[in-house]
Amino acid sequence: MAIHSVVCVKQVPDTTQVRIDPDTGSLIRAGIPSVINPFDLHAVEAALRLRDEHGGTITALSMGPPQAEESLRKVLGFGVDRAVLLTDRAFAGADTLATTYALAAAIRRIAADQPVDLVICGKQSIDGDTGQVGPGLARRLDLSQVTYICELESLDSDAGIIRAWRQLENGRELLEARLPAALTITETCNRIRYASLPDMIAASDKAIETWGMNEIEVERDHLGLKGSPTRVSKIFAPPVRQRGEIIIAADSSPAAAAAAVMDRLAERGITFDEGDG
Amino acid sequence: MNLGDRKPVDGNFDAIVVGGGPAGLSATYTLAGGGARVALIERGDWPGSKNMMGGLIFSQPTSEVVPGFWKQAPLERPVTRREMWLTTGDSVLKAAYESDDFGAEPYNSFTVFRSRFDKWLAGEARAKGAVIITETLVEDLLWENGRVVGVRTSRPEGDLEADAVIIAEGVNPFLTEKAGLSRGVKADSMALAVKEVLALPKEKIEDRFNLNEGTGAAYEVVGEITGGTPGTGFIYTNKDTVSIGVGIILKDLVTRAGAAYALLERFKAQPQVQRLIAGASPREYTAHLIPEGGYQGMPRLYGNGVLVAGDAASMVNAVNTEGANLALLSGRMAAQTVLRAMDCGSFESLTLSHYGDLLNNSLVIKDLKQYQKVTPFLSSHPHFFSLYPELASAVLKEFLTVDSLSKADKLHLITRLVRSQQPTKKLLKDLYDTWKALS
Amino acid sequence: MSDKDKKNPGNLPYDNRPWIPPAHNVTAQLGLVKFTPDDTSHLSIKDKKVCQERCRRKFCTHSCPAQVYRWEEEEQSISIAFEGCLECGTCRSGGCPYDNIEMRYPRGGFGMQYRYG
Amino acid sequence: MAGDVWVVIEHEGESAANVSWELLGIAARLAGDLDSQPAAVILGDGDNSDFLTRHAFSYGAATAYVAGNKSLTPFTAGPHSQALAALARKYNPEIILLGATTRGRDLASAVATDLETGLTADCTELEVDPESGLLRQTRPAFGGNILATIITPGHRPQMATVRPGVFPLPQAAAGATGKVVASKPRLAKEQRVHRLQFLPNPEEEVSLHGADVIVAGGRGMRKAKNFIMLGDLARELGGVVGASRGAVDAGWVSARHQVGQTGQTVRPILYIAVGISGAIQHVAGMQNSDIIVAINNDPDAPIFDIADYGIVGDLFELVPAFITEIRKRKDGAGAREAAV
Repeated sequence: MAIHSVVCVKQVPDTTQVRIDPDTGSLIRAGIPSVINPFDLHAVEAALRLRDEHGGTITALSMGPPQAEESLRKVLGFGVDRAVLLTDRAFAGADTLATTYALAAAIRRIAADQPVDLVICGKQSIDGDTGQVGPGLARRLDLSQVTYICELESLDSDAGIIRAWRQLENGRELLEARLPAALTITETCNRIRYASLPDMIAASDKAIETWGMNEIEVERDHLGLKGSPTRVSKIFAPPVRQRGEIIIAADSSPAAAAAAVMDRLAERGITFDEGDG
Repeated sequence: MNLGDRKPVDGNFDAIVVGGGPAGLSATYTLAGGGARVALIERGDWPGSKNMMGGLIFSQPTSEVVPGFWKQAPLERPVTRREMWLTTGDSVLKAAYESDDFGAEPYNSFTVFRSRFDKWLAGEARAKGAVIITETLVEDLLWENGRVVGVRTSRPEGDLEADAVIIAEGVNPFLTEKAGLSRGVKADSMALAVKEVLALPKEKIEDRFNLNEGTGAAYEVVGEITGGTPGTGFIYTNKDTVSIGVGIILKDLVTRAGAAYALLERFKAQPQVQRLIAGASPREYTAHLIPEGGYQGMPRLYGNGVLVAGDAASMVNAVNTEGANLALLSGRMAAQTVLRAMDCGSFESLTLSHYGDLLNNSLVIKDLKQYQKVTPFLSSHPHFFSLYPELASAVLKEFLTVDSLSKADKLHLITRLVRSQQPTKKLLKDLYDTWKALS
Repeated sequence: MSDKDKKNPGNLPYDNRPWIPPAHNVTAQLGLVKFTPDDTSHLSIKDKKVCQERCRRKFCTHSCPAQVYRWEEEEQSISIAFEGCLECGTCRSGGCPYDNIEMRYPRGGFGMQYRYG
Repeated sequence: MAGDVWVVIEHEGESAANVSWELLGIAARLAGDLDSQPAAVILGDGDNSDFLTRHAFSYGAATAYVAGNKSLTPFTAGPHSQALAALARKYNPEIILLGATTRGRDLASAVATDLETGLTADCTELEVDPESGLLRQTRPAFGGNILATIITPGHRPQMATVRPGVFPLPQAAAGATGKVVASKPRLAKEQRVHRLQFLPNPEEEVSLHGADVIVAGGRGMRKAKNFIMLGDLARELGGVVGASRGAVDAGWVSARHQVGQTGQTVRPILYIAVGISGAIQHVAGMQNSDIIVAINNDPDAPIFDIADYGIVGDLFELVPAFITEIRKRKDGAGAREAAV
């Protein structure tokens, strides 16, 4: 049985490049490039591997401003079959609850064309860092929920069963889930492939479907900021620790510098002279 | 060449352009605009992400490629004042040319960030129908019967064929060498430029550089930019950042076992400079080579099925910071040549020699030929600008105004200008020497 | 370019005093650039012996604007921190006067990324 | 009186995650401000809840909601979210807190969706706004570059997850008791997700979380081999080796060692940052350490801005110097003991 996967991808500011203005303490957003959320690329890869093995199709779905088309085009370059961009001013300001509301409606429409077996997301986005969209979609669409997958063990497409390992703090567990399922994928789950040139060329001509709120079945009140229970009440720079004592090793010697620091630690009650402690 | 098991992708491309810098993008835009099916292959995440320049683009050549570009392109500031600082030892001689005309259409020049400008230009090329392939390194050329027929990339199934390949790979001419066109790279013809982008509030920039709101300044510093070391420095104003950098001939750098960033630190610490950038916080550090071999350093510019444009073709006017201009224009001419070749149905060297004709008749080559005679800097004439300020202004205006006149034509113009003011013999000599050095 | 020229581009009068480490370092500056390093290095030393026996000054440790190269006294070799390479090409264009550094570009999509440029 | 402040106790049999007890401490504070009660929620098969209930009371819970059903063991998100949502609908808590662990985040997201309420992940600070009575939930955003305070004005419960190690473990009061509210939720017999196997982490795994001393290396280490000397130093100090994202990305150490926004948040007594420039992503994960020592050859490295003691110098000289110095001190102490 061929598998139809919907992969959710988000275009995010590259937070590794975000800087704080030391004078104003504000976020420097200017010039921060937008990238595909890196975890979502692992989700795409997971879908591609399942398709390699079992056949089927992959639909990429994103919600964001029109520029998010860039990310979808990159995903198409990996050989994804179809791409849908949810874009509408009504979606703006959505928290994760309002986001999953709109995404779920879009997935229902995609499923109307072709039944969906898997909804695959990255474990979290690097800008929001919440990890709430995958589980949220599982609940809204009544899918089996398997999150933080570190290894996809097997898929029995005929029986409609998927097995996956997920990483916990104290170990890892193997879960078995009935399809349709919602999966979230961690970076250790796979290595992202190097897309082939023909796929990349083909992607540049492929159409990206753009849906607004009128293209999906939604109520205006549940969308965007209006449909979001949370509000950001304040944004501020993290408090900074005070700069301490700086020792220039070249002024004395490495040994003297090390001894000086060990003395300071001893003054604060931290010693390591109790044998092999 | 035996392609082995790798079956080249037949994307039915008329042309492949290697490299998403000013030369490659100008070529791609022109080809797509001319109805060719063209693929641009760029190794960075987006065209521009690997690119670096001081930060000045000129209106005239850019609008030859994209008319009225200033209406949409991501620009920093239109430059209304250019200053030239001549430094010898502790002293600095400054000459400024300021024009409000430069702040209005069609403008003279803008400060830009390559990473953003090139991304925009790639978008324009895509809108014209070009295929833009990023994150893909071209490793080699494909040959058939002594003719370039495509490129080999590092991607799976990564061979791609086309009738013509325009190499716009930038200053490190890997492919140009593989095409057998390069004459090799010499340390005395390469300059290393390092630059920092420093954040400074708009108002501070306008105040310190004495600018009207929204307009910009470009300072070129030549001579001994730091104690005893020859090099060039530059300071450009952007919207809310200042670009500051130094360039030094690699040979000089290596001979002295020096470090370019150390030079930049010393340049920044000079009181004249420090005043401008005090309190600014760093945003980016970049390094790039500039091919300063000029006309002498140019490779063969075309072969069977292949053309070379921009930095890869050593098309840089070292003194006047005009690499991007020449890149844009040469890329455009390479594209025009390919469009013509498409009409003829032949992509042999003979047909592509049209590229050479276009270049030779343009200011690109005229200027580069002029620069063959460049002598080391005009430190022997430090009095020039101070003695003849009015003339200096006129000279600077002509020198700094980039238009379709080649530098040789301008020399005539300036000579007439100077004569009309009944100069002394000495002045003429000074002027002439200065021109030899500056142009 | 003849073989002789290649080994000694520009016929430099070398400063061949013993190596001293660079006085400045560019760690903070490099922190402003985004790097996506590939698994393998795109830079390599062609012949270790040249670094050990011919190049006293260790020119690359000074000429490289990203301080990719560092002389490891203990191992008597140049170590290459290719992850922080700015891909300028200095090392292949005379930055190593012995032309002893092999430089390629990293695979597409890897290496440095400028957001201003 | 406002509804209770709930903490969902994450457990595997009788063994609970420390973060759950950490949260009871903060729940008690919030409940105090709201004039309500802290409560523990224990979802399981109902067999071994006594032990957990006792612990919950000792860490400050006034009430323990114990829901027992075979489908709740082992943990899977589906039945747990159904059971928790049902309890919340019935008892209307003001706030529900969970650990920001794999399971905690998994469960919280599902329940918040079911209850159509707001959820704030990975909070580092929680407080009650004295005027509105709203829970002010502060969390890092944009890769730790900024902190955002989130509120949930019109929906209840207000839900948050909190990273382990952010709040201290409260003092346990042995013998404390409270009210037990037991229930047997009705859940579908056929569950769609089953756990087939659990493999605990190997014993020798590095455990950054809970380590008293962490010696962490960054890009300045230059190569994998050089992490050996960090291991030596860590051993001398009775600590473990950590790493910045740069060192992990370069492949010098495994991701398990990674400290920072995308790695682990740690709060050791002593954190030694070696060759780490101090990018915000890293700092976000270690700034709560008691004492930070930084070794870097760049005097302008941002790590020095947060270090209690910074040494500007060559780490390849300084790390061996530290090892020598510590050994010398141990020998000195050993000699003194021998003399006594």
